[in-house]
Amino acid sequence: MTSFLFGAAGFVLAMAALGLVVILRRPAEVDHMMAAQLLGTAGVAILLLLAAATETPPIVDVALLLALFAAFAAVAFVRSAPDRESEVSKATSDG
Amino acid sequence: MTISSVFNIGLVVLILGIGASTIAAREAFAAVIAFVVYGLLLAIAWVRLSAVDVALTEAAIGGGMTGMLMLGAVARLRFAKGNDSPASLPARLAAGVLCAVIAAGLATAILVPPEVIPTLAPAVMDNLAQSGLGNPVAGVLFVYRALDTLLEKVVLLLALLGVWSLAPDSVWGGIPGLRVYAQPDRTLTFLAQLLPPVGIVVAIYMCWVGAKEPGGAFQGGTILAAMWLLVMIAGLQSVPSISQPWLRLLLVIGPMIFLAIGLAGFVLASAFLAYPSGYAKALIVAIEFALTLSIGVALGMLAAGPPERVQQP
Amino acid sequence: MNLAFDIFTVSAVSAGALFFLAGTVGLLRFPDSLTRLHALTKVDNLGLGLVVLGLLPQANGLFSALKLVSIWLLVQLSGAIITQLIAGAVRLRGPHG
Amino acid sequence: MNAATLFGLCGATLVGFGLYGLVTNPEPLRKILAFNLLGSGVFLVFGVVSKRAAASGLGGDPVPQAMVITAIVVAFAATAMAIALVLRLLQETGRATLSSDDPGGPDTDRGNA
Repeated sequence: MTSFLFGAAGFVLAMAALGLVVILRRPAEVDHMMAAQLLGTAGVAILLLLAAATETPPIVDVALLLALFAAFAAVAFVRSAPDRESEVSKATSDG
Repeated sequence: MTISSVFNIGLVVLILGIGASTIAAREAFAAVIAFVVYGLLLAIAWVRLSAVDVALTEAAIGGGMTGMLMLGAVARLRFAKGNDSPASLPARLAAGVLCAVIAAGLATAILVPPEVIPTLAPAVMDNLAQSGLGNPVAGVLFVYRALDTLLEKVVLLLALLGVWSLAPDSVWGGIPGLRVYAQPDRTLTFLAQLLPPVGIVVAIYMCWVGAKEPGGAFQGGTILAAMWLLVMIAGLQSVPSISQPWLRLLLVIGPMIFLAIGLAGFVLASAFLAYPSGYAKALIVAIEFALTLSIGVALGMLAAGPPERVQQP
Repeated sequence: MNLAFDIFTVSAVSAGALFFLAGTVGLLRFPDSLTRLHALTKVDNLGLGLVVLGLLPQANGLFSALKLVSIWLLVQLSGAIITQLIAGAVRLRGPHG
Repeated sequence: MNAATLFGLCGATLVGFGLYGLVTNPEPLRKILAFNLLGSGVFLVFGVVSKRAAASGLGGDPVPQAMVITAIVVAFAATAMAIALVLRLLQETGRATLSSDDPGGPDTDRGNA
C-alpha cells in the first residue's frame, strides 16, 4: 500500500511538473496566473498522498495551508496584473 | 532504488528547474510567479525532510506572503525601467564559475559527513516532558531558545519601524500604500468574505495544536496576516493608518507578554525566561496566543509597506 | 474488510491520478487561455476529490476523515472563485495579454 | 544516496543559482528574489543537518528546525525592508536602479518636486 501511495504521489507530481513547464513557458501573463491554481490542487493531492503513505497525519495540515496560500497567491497574481490603460494614466498623473 | 527515492529525485529536479527559472526568466512578473511556485514546492521538500513545522512556515511565508509582497513591487516597478545593462558575457562566465565553485564546496561538505554527527535531539527529548509540550520544535522555540524567539519578535518590529521610517515626513503616521482594488469586484469580495473565516479558524487551530503537534504562533500569525491583507485588498476593510493606538498595541502585546513572563521568571523560577514548574505549558500557550496576534499584525503591516497618504478628515 | 478498503483506495486514487493526467493533457492541447483554465480547474478538482475519497478509508478516525473532506471543499470553493478572477483578467486583457 | 544527501545537494545547487542571480542580474527586485533563493538553499542545507541527526524516535533534530523557522520569518522581514527601500528609491529618483552612473536621466528630478 505504501509504495502504491508513493507511486500515485510521484505520478501526480510528474503531471504537475509537466503542467507547470507548459504554463510557465507560455508568453501570456494570464497563463502564468494558473500556476498557483495548479499547485493548489496537485500539491494538496501530493501532500495528502504523502501523509497517508508515511502515516504522518500532521502533513494534512501542510496540505490545508497550501490550499489556503495558493488561493491567496492567486489573488496577488491577479491584483498585480491590472489592465494597462489605468496603470499608464496613473503613472503619468502622479509625480 | 525505492519508489520514495524516485519521488524525491523528481521533486528535486522540479525544484531546481523552477529555481533556475526564477533567475533566468526575462520578465520580473514571470520570475516572481516562479518564485511562488518554488516556495510551495519547497514545502513538499520540507515534508520529505521530516520537518513538518518548517513545511508549514515555508508554505505560508515562502509561497504566500513573500510572493504577495514581491508582486506588489512588480506592479509598481513595471513602468519604471532602470537603464541597467545586463552583465557582460565574460562577467557572467566568471560569476558562473565562481558560484559553481561555491556550490561544489557546499556539496562536498554535504557528501562527506562528519564521523560523529552532532545532535541535540536526545537532550531535547529528555527535557521535553518537563515543559508539558508534545511538539519538540515548539519546545526548542519557547523553552531552550526562548531568548532567540523573543529577539526575533523584536527584529520583526524593528524591520517594521525601518519600513515605516522610509515614508516621507509629510505622510508620517499616514496610511500604508497597499494596492487595493479601486472599484469593488464582486468575485473578489465574495472570496474575501469566504476565505477569512476559514483562515481564522485554521490560524487558531494552528496555534492551539502547536503545543502538541507541528504548528504554532508563526504559522498561525502568518495566516492571520494573509487573511487581513485579503480583506484589505478587496476593499472590505480600509487600511489603518499607522498611528492608530490599537494597531500599535497589537504590535507590541505579544513581545510585551513574552518579556513580562520572562522577567517574572527571575522571581518565580530561577532565571530570565524560566517558567515555574507545573505552569510551563499554560504560560507557553498564553505567550503563543499573544504572539500569534502580534506576528499577524506585524507581517500584515510589513506587506502593506510604508505610509503613503495621510488620513482624509 | 481491510482488503476491500485497500482495493477501494487503489481504484479511487488511480482514477484520481487519471484525472490529473487528463487535466495536464488539456493544458497541453487546448488552444486558448479560457479553455486551458477550464481543463485545469474542473478536471484537477475532480482528481483531487477522487484522491480524497480514496484516502478516506485510510484515515484514522472520523475527525481526520472530516478534515480531508473539508480540505477538498476549501480547494473546490476557492478554486472556483480564483478561476472566475483569472477569467476576468483574461477578458480584460485579451487572451494574449 | 539517501534522501538527506539528495536534498542537501539540491540546497547547495540553489545557493549557487541564487548567488549567480544576485551577482549578474542588474535589477534590484531580481536581486532580492535571487537572495531569497540563496537563503532557502541555505535553509535546505540546515534541514539536512537536522535530518541526519535524527534520534530519539524523531524524524530530525528539532534544534536546527526551530532555527530555520526563525530564519524564514526574519528573511521575510528583511525582504519587506529591501522592497520598501527599492520603492522609495523609485519615488525619490523616478528610477529603480543601483547603478550610479547616468545621473542625467530624463526623469531624475521627479520625486522631490
